[in-house]
Amino acid sequence: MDPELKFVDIAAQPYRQQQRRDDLKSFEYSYRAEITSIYPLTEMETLYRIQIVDPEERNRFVFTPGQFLMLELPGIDEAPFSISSSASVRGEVELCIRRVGNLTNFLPRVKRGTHVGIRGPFGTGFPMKEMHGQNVILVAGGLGLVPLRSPIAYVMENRSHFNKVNIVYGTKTPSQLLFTHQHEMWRKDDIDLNIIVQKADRSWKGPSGLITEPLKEILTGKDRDYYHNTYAIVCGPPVMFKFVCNMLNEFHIPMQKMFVSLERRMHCGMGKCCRCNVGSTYTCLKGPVFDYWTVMNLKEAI
Amino acid sequence: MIFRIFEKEELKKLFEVFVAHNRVVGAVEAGRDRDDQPVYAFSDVSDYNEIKLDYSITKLPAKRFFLPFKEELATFRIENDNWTKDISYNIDRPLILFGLHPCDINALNKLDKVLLHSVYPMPYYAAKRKNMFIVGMNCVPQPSCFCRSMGTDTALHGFDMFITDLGGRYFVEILTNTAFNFLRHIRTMEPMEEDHILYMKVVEKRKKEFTAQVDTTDLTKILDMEFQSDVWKYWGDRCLACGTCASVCPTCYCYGVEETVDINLKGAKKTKILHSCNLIDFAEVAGGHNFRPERHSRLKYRYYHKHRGFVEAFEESLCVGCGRCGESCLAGITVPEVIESIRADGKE
Amino acid sequence: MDEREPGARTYLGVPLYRPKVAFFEFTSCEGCQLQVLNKEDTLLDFLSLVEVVNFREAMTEQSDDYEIAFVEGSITRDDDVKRLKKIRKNAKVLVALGSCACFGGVNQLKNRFKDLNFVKTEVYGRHPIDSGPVRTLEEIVKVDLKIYGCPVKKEEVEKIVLHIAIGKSIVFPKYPVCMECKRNENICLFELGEPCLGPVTRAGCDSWCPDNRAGCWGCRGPADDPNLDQMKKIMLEKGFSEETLLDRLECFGGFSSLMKKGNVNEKDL
Amino acid sequence: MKKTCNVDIRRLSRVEGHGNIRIKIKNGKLMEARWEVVETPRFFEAILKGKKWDNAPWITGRICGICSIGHTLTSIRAVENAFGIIPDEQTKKLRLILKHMETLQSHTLHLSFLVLPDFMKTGSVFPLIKSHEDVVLRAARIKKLANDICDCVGGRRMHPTRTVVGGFTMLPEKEELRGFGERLKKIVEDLMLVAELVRGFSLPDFVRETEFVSLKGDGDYPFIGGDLVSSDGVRMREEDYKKMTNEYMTEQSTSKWCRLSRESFAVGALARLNNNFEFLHPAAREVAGSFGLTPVNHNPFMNNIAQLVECVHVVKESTRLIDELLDSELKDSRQKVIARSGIGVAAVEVPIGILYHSYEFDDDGRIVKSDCVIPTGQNHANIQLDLEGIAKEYAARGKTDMELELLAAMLVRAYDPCISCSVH
Ligand SMILES: Cc1cc2nc3c(=O)[nH]c(=O)nc-3n(C[C@H](O)[C@H](O)[C@H](O)COP(=O)(O)OP(=O)(O)OC[C@H]3O[C@@H](n4cnc5c(N)ncnc54)[C@H](O)[C@@H]3O)c2cc1C
Ligand code: SF4
Ligand code: SF4
Ligand code: SF4
Repeated sequence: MDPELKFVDIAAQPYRQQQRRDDLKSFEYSYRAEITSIYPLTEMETLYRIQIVDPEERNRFVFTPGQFLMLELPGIDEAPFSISSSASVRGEVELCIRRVGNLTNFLPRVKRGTHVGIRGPFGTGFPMKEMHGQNVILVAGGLGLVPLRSPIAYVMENRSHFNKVNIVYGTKTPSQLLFTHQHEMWRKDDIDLNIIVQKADRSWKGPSGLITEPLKEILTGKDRDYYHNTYAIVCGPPVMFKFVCNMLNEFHIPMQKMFVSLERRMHCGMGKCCRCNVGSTYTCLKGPVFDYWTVMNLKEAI
Repeated sequence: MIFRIFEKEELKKLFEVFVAHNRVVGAVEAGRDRDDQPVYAFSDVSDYNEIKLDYSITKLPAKRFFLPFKEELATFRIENDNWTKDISYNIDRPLILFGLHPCDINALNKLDKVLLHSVYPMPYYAAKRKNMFIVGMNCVPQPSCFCRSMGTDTALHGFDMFITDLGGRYFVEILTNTAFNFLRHIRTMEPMEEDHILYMKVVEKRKKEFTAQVDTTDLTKILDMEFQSDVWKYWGDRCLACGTCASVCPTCYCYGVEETVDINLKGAKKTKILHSCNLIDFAEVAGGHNFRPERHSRLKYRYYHKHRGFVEAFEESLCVGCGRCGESCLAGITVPEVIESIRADGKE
Repeated sequence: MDEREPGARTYLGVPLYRPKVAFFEFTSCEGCQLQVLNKEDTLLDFLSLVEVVNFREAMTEQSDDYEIAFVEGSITRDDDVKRLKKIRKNAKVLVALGSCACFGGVNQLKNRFKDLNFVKTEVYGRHPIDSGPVRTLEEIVKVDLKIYGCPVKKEEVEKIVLHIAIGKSIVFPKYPVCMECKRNENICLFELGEPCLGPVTRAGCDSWCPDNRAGCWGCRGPADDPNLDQMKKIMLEKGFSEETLLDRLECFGGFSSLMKKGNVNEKDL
Repeated sequence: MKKTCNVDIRRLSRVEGHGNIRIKIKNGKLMEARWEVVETPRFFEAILKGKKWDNAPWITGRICGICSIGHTLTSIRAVENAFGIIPDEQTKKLRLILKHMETLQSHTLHLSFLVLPDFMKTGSVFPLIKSHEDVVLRAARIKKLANDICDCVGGRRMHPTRTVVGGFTMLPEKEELRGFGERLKKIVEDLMLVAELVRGFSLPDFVRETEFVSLKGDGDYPFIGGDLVSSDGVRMREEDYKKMTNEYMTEQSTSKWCRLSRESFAVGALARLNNNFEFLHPAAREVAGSFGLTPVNHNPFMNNIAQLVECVHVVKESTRLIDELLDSELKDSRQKVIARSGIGVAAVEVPIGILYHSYEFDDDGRIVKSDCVIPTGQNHANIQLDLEGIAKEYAARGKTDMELELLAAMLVRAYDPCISCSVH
């Protein structure tokens, strides 16, 4: 009969580390992580290697290719970035970040050893296991190669589980090409790598044109069996993946086997801030990886 | 469910029990408008006379007590180029919401679905929600209320006790043990048969007082079919893109996050600020690309989220029909009119 | 911006930029400069972020060696033009401080007269006086950054200076004042029977005037994509005249690019 | 002994607005002493033409950033006088508190941030932050209190928002007032410490007889409205301000000049004090006494001391006003405004001196004619004559350029001129 209500103190409840999703406190919980290496790739993009500081937490941090995390520099900003490294390495991720705004312009100025906060991983990933025994075509336009690097790593690590693997990669100019130091390595793993630029310069020896051109070459003349047993992962600007997916569709690759990654504004990564909604679907929860059939059914997706 | 009856003057006593030991929030008069009509707002109260039991509707919902317009998600201490993060859920004592109308209770129930019961619960909301004792109270329908169409004119759960004015005495539904214990501090009676009859009469009478309506039949599909409709442009031309509708809505929860550094460089803050999907930069991303640059596309999105997307996810709409948005909108854009126009356009 | 003085203050390991700043004023009430000194709580912290080398209103020393010039006021005379161009040459970053500098402020109200000689004789009779039409800084030199408001809000000035020091980008709200007004839980002025430009004016003042139950006069200029047609309809609907709307829209000059200039003949008055 | 001097100050610093000082002394003979105002005019009187009455306080407040509260209140009073609106006691008290706090804010800014460096031998207050932190922090504390009260009562410390024709849009909470009352009581101690510091400075002992113009108190030290007086015995009603100011143009200034019984007169703290000494709060009078300041004092540098005395006065008075308000019930008493044709004049003592606004309205409440006479405008002629006087005196004594330059600058600064205001 005490007329004073009891205060329920959520903050005082223990943090149940195993089940992040059931734990109220995981919402704003960030792993303290250290930037262990900063590697400039191009004028605009830098590769950061980031390692979770606490060994136990490092062990616990797992993700699937295609997922993203929220990176925070206190007082500066927090923003979503795709994880661009192999999912088999625990507690350490690589992010390839383009300088476009507040946080992304500040990051290149910090020193190795700086601590950042990371929350995640969030969102859906590419269903790599489902692709076992199948052919895979990975199509990347521009910065789209960044989220593709994780499935590429998976394919390489599990090369025997896949049949034919193609990467088609295009940028505007040769100077924008990312991860050039790794291209040879991919090829050595029996991955067919096609690179094309829109505008060649004098140093450029490869082909130039639209990304759909090499893609068409790859797809043309294959048998029905190939088309039915091929998965495609497509990342890049919306116009590009629209053309690419249309072409894949023409060759009767099932829409449910094509995957794209959408990009929207995000502030939480947890389906709360609503900023990433496409139509009324949360990109951060149902995406960023969607199969193309779902995208076709989303209003205002492309 | 347990029911009780008590005499009018007991309510004051109950209030005094509440207030003597707890923080109480209720509807008060915040000012008078140009026609000398009272303007109501939820506010901390300590004096029973301040509370307006017969308030029509508050301009703003009790939002700031569960979804503050601005809230610190975290503070950082910055020292020697390193940082430590402190998190507080910004509440330190329970709160009694006294006299919440059914629409506002239902609004909380809807918010619970996203903010409490979805994959990632939001602790800032949960902390407040778990420390909230709700005394519901029946309302007099206003001309702008269309809650009946949204099925939110009565509250079935989401409160601790719910009081209905039967004229001379109060009829109370008791949902929680805490509420039951509180009621022990005043004199209550078991309701008699005639009390139940009277209660039914009051309910029946109130039901007839609702005037505004929205036809929600097949609304999700109609919205999909009319996605390209020019009617949206008509409303978009009127919209001021000022965000008022979302600010006054008891169920709108979108937000943005801002990080700031203290001027002495010794600390930093991460602040959550409620946003509105009608604002121009809602879907703008770095580099300047805007996924919804036109006013009408944003206005449309608001209706999509509330009346289609939410239905898809939770089988109910994210609108309780309180009519606040329409009342506060300077351009006079109201939910019933918008939905009616979309529906009419489909029929053409 | 370059970084200097190794061993200077840092934020998360990134060296702070401590710019040499100068304050200048042209035709204005000098209120915006005063605002800079006006927030006593944080004044010392604020001053530690910059090196003030020129501030006539507060100091005697002067120097042409500055990187950021905060310029208050509008331009009305030829020698103003010369002085402003010199400031532009010296400064790496030129900041227009306040509505006079950004839009002409209340001063530009005289531009609404078709005949500016009338304006002169009205005040000075036949005594000769050197003064031309009121111009904004931007009409004469390149402006890198604008701080809106009459007066400017010190919090905003502080934030901007802090961002320059740290190297964070500077962004202003794009939406209108109503949003902040609702956040501050005000009763809408239209409800109280007063006119307000909040629905079309750029936020960032934290609804300074409506918080005090005074309608907005649009001192910060238009929000992105303001719906002026609807604003006009609302004003008329709520019983205010077009004149009331015009008074407010033209008061600080922020909306002048959306309206036609020189609309008044003195004979009509 | 140096007999030839050349002072040429362009855009005098640590004053509001733009003014130049030029002094030429050749072989001990004064050739030229000039106080020039080069401020660009803004034509407020023309701007107001054709505007509805409600624009006037909002626009004219922008004449000056330092005394925007003074301008706003003067403008409001002029409109109210024209429309026959008489504010009630509560409104009057609140306006007076606002007025007092502007005085405290402005005087403190002037004394501690603009004048102090002259006596501390620095170019600005900035180096003092390090060397005399306590002095700067104390001044900041006083200024902050004054500003906080203005924020609360007027809505904003600069270009106030709550002050409107007919009353206030919003009233302070009693809780807030109570807090300010406490802080005001405590701040007296700080003021006394400022006084102690100032007592250590030696003010230049320059005396030139002149006429002092101010409002005349009716039992109290006057700030808003009332009769106009001069120390030469002129007394006039508010409406007849033009006969008190007699504005005229001169070629050395974009501001108009004024005169009354003599070639020039002075307004401001010293003028108010000279004309109303008996109405000062006893505590303020005591401070005046400790500086040997009694009426009629003719040393322009004493204006700085008069400001200090007024600071004590307004703090004491505001404390009393707040107590009175706390004892009454605060109620919304904003009056409806019904415009009508007519002329309204208002005289208000702003920190720098007496300020006049006058408007003539047509039937719809549109401004047909307006006139603002600014205190600094009234002081210009007096500044010029003082400058001549001081130059002559010091020419004879053979000062160096530097010394004379500093002295001349200090003289002008002592008037706390609001130059852009005077060229509104
Ligand atoms: C799922 C996902 C994965 C991404 N992966 C990468 C990546 O691997 N590499 C990369 O360089 N960029 C990536 N981006 C884009 C990246 O998030 C933006 O470039 C970044 O937010 C810009 O932040 P800023 O502070 O520099 O820019 P500002 O414009 O200053 O941004 C301010 C705030 O707006 C929001 N915001 C702005 N633009 C975006 C955007 N495009 N997406 C989401 N939020 C935004 C953020 O919350 C940010 O904190 C990804 C975006 C998403 C949604
Ligand atoms: S959308 Fe409008 S009617 Fe529906 S809950 Fe929100 S404010 Fe009320
Ligand atoms: S008072 Fe003004 S700013 Fe506030 S909601 Fe109303 S119109 Fe918008
Ligand atoms: S409310 Fe309007 S007039 Fe007032 S400060 Fe803000 S933008 Fe300026």
